[in-house]
Amino acid sequence: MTLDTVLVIAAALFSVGVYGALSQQVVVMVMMGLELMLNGVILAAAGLWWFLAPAPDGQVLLLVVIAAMTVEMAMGFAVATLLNRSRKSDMTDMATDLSG
Amino acid sequence: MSPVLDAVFWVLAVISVAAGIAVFRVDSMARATYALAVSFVAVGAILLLLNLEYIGVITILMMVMEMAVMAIFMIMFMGMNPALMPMSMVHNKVGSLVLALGVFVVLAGGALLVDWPARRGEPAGDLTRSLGEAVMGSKMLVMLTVSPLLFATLVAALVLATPRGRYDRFGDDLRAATPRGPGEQGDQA
Amino acid sequence: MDLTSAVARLAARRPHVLVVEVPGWGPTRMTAERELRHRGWVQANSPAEADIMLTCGVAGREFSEIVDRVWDQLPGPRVRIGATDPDQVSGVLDESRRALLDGTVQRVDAEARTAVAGDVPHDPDHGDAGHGDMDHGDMGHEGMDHDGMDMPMPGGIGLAEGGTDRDGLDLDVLHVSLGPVLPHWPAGLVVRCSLQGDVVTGAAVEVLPAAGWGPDRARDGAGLMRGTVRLRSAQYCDQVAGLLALLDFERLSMRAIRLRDSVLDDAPIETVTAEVERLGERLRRSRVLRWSVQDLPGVLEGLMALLDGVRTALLGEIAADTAAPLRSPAAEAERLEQIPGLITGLDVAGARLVIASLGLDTAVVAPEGSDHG
Amino acid sequence: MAEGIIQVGPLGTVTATVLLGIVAVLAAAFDGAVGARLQGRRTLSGAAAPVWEGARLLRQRRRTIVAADSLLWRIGVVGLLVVALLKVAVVPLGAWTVADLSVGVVWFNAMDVMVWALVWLVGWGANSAHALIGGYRFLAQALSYELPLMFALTGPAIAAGSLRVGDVVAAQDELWFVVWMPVAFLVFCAGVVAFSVWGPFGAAAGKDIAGGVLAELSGVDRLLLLAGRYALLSAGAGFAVALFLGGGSGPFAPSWVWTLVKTLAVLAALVGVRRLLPVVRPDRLAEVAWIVVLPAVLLQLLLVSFVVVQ
Repeated sequence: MTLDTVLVIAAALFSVGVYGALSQQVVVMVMMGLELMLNGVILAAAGLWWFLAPAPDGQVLLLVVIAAMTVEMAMGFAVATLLNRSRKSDMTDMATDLSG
Repeated sequence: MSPVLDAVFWVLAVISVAAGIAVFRVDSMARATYALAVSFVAVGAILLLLNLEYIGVITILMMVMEMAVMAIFMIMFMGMNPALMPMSMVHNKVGSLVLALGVFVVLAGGALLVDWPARRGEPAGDLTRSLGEAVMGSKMLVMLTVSPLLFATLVAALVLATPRGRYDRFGDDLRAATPRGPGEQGDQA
Repeated sequence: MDLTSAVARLAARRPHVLVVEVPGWGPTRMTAERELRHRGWVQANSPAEADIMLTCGVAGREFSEIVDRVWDQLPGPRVRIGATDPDQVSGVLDESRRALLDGTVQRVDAEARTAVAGDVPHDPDHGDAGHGDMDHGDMGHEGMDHDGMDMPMPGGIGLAEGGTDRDGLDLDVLHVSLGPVLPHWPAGLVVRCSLQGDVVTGAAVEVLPAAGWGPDRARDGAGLMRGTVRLRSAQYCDQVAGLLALLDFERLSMRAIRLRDSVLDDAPIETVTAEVERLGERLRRSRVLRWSVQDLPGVLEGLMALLDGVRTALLGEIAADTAAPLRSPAAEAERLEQIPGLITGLDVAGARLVIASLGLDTAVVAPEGSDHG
Repeated sequence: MAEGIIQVGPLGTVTATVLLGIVAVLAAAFDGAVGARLQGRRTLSGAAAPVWEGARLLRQRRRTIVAADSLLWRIGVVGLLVVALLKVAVVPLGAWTVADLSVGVVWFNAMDVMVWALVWLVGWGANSAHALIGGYRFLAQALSYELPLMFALTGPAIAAGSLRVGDVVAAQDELWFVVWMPVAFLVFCAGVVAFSVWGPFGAAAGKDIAGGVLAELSGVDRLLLLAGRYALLSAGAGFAVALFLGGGSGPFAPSWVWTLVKTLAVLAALVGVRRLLPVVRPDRLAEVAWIVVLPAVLLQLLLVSFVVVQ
């Protein structure tokens, strides 16, 4: 386990997430893609922190990423619910216009 | 790093990536969601290897909880049978794949090619305590920003997702003894 | 081989029995329950849990088919027995235990099942009516055929369809039958529910008839019970116990069950009424009980009315009125018709409590092929 | 590493597993005995129930169900036992512990969140409406109990100034935390009962839905799930002893004896509560949990923080 390997794994997770976020049609699946990207970010941040500068403050960044994930999920669920209620649809393709 | 821990790391790394890929490959929404949960648990375990005990355990805790709830949303909102049904709900598959591969090449190439500097500083003896001190000390402003943000998210999400306010449930003067359920008589008034 | 038989002997010490009651055979079922309790055997909640299936009474055609399907869901080793009279119960239970231990019988049964399973690839209707597995019968899923996708259906199961729901979320509708084989459930009752999540959005009610009048009906069919009013009283008591058991309030439900058994055992009326009094006081005082059914109108009142029925019926005995009238079939049919209106909008837990608090008597429903409406 | 805490090696892990098994069987025997008394049978015949039930389920066949998601189903079934074991790993027995994690309290919490996923998977995998309703019920219940439980765990951690279970035990040398954190203790115990799908919080396995998540389980699968429930109760009782009841402290006997005695006492209370109280429907629970219990625990935390700062 070196910094390089950790970062490569993180890059792989991030890329899988990119694929999911771009290719999926369903809102919740897109959210799963975003989650996976953030998963990669967490791993990369942790690797960089441990192998480069293990100062106490660095961990705060990870907490912030986790908090960001929570916010993303909560809003994602809310938007998915709203979309479902108003459009009877959970597809991103059908929610491209701005009309209610 | 001992060879045992190294092996553990590789196993976890493979699990996390494989589970991540499985998310978009399996046919069942329940399986997709829990594959993502497995990916998170594996990354959480890698964090434990990196001595980030608190963050690692918190990641596992939060993500399993989140995926348990997410599974419900998946089943509620996906316009498909949640059973083991072959499903293909993608658009622009090839483009996404190319782009994702490109991202991987750039990031992984960068990670391997960049000449990373030597390690500066030593980790504190008790990382969890040092994290707590950072949060409550020098980095307090960060947390002060994050907490109202989380609160605002809660409120905003509720406003977005709930079609009815408490006046709908408890009557005009909030006097009703028991809240009216959604869709019950008088709900639309 | 010795180990196997040793395990089998231990296993047969405490078999789980799935008791199926046919409308009209309440006394047989109550006797069976008491017998199980004395033996320390366990009453199963679902066919998957059971080793023995005991059918009390003679089921009509449709009911029999369902019972057959439930029988298929017993994992085995398994034994199927029936009793049509309270006196038979003890005997058939002894017999069932012997059959459960009989290696040859069980082997033959297991082999027969494998053979059948090999012939019929899949039974898509897999036990749906029995104890309410998902009814995937709705094959009309035009809405899903977009993009020319022709999706294979795993196990031949169709897709659930969406439908308007109370939260406006267009959730999938599941069609689930509650009953007729369900613990603490009126005999033969089937409530076909449309569920979204676990909220009942629609229901249709039916009682699956027996193949003939039960032994506790007068042979003239005039709506009179055979024997004493004790059975009537015990039945009320049984319904009190059932409602408490649904709440999993075991300390009190067990008291009601013991009371029921003492009624059946011809305990002196004073003893019984005193215990009814005490139990009623206990129930009235229980704040946790009141709180837990607070949001379900009529449940607590129904429970108290049922408890009152225990005493009222017994007072009839004092008046030497040995043939207590049953409820009229018409009145019972009316109560059945109310059920959909009462349970729509409740979740399954609430619906079960409401139905239990009605104290239905399905025994008055005419059996198959009889002229009495 | 906390003072006086000895981490034991692989052999200790085996011992912990065996011990958890014994305690769980005792819990099942106690439950059977109470049930037998209530039914008016001999207590001893009830106490033997786990043996007979175990033999019965070992003999019974497993079921295969059309279109069941067997993989997820089996993960859920086996998972509860595994999670209970992982919980016990941070519970000290006297001076010994399998893993003296610096974040032991959070670890326990993370493991009980795992139960969310596992119970739902058991309900989901069976492809049966009753089981699925059971799974949904559990998640609805989890949303009510988890937050109070988390805050109840926070109390002892604040008082001890550490998330290490060994430190929490050591901090109770003079006064057990249960004395000045009664609310947190009670809420924690309720949380244990809730994540074990037990008694008043057993709606997910309720009689009204033919056993709910248990409805379709037979044979070894059922045995594992039932054992998992008792193991979760046992692990929770053990953790309550470490967090609130001073761990192994006590006169005359060695500390491991005291840990066991206290654990069994708490466990008996948790098991017994099943017969005393009716089941709480999750929608009824939500109101109480968020409006009454959560503020009560927060007040308790405020009190604890005051005392610690003083």
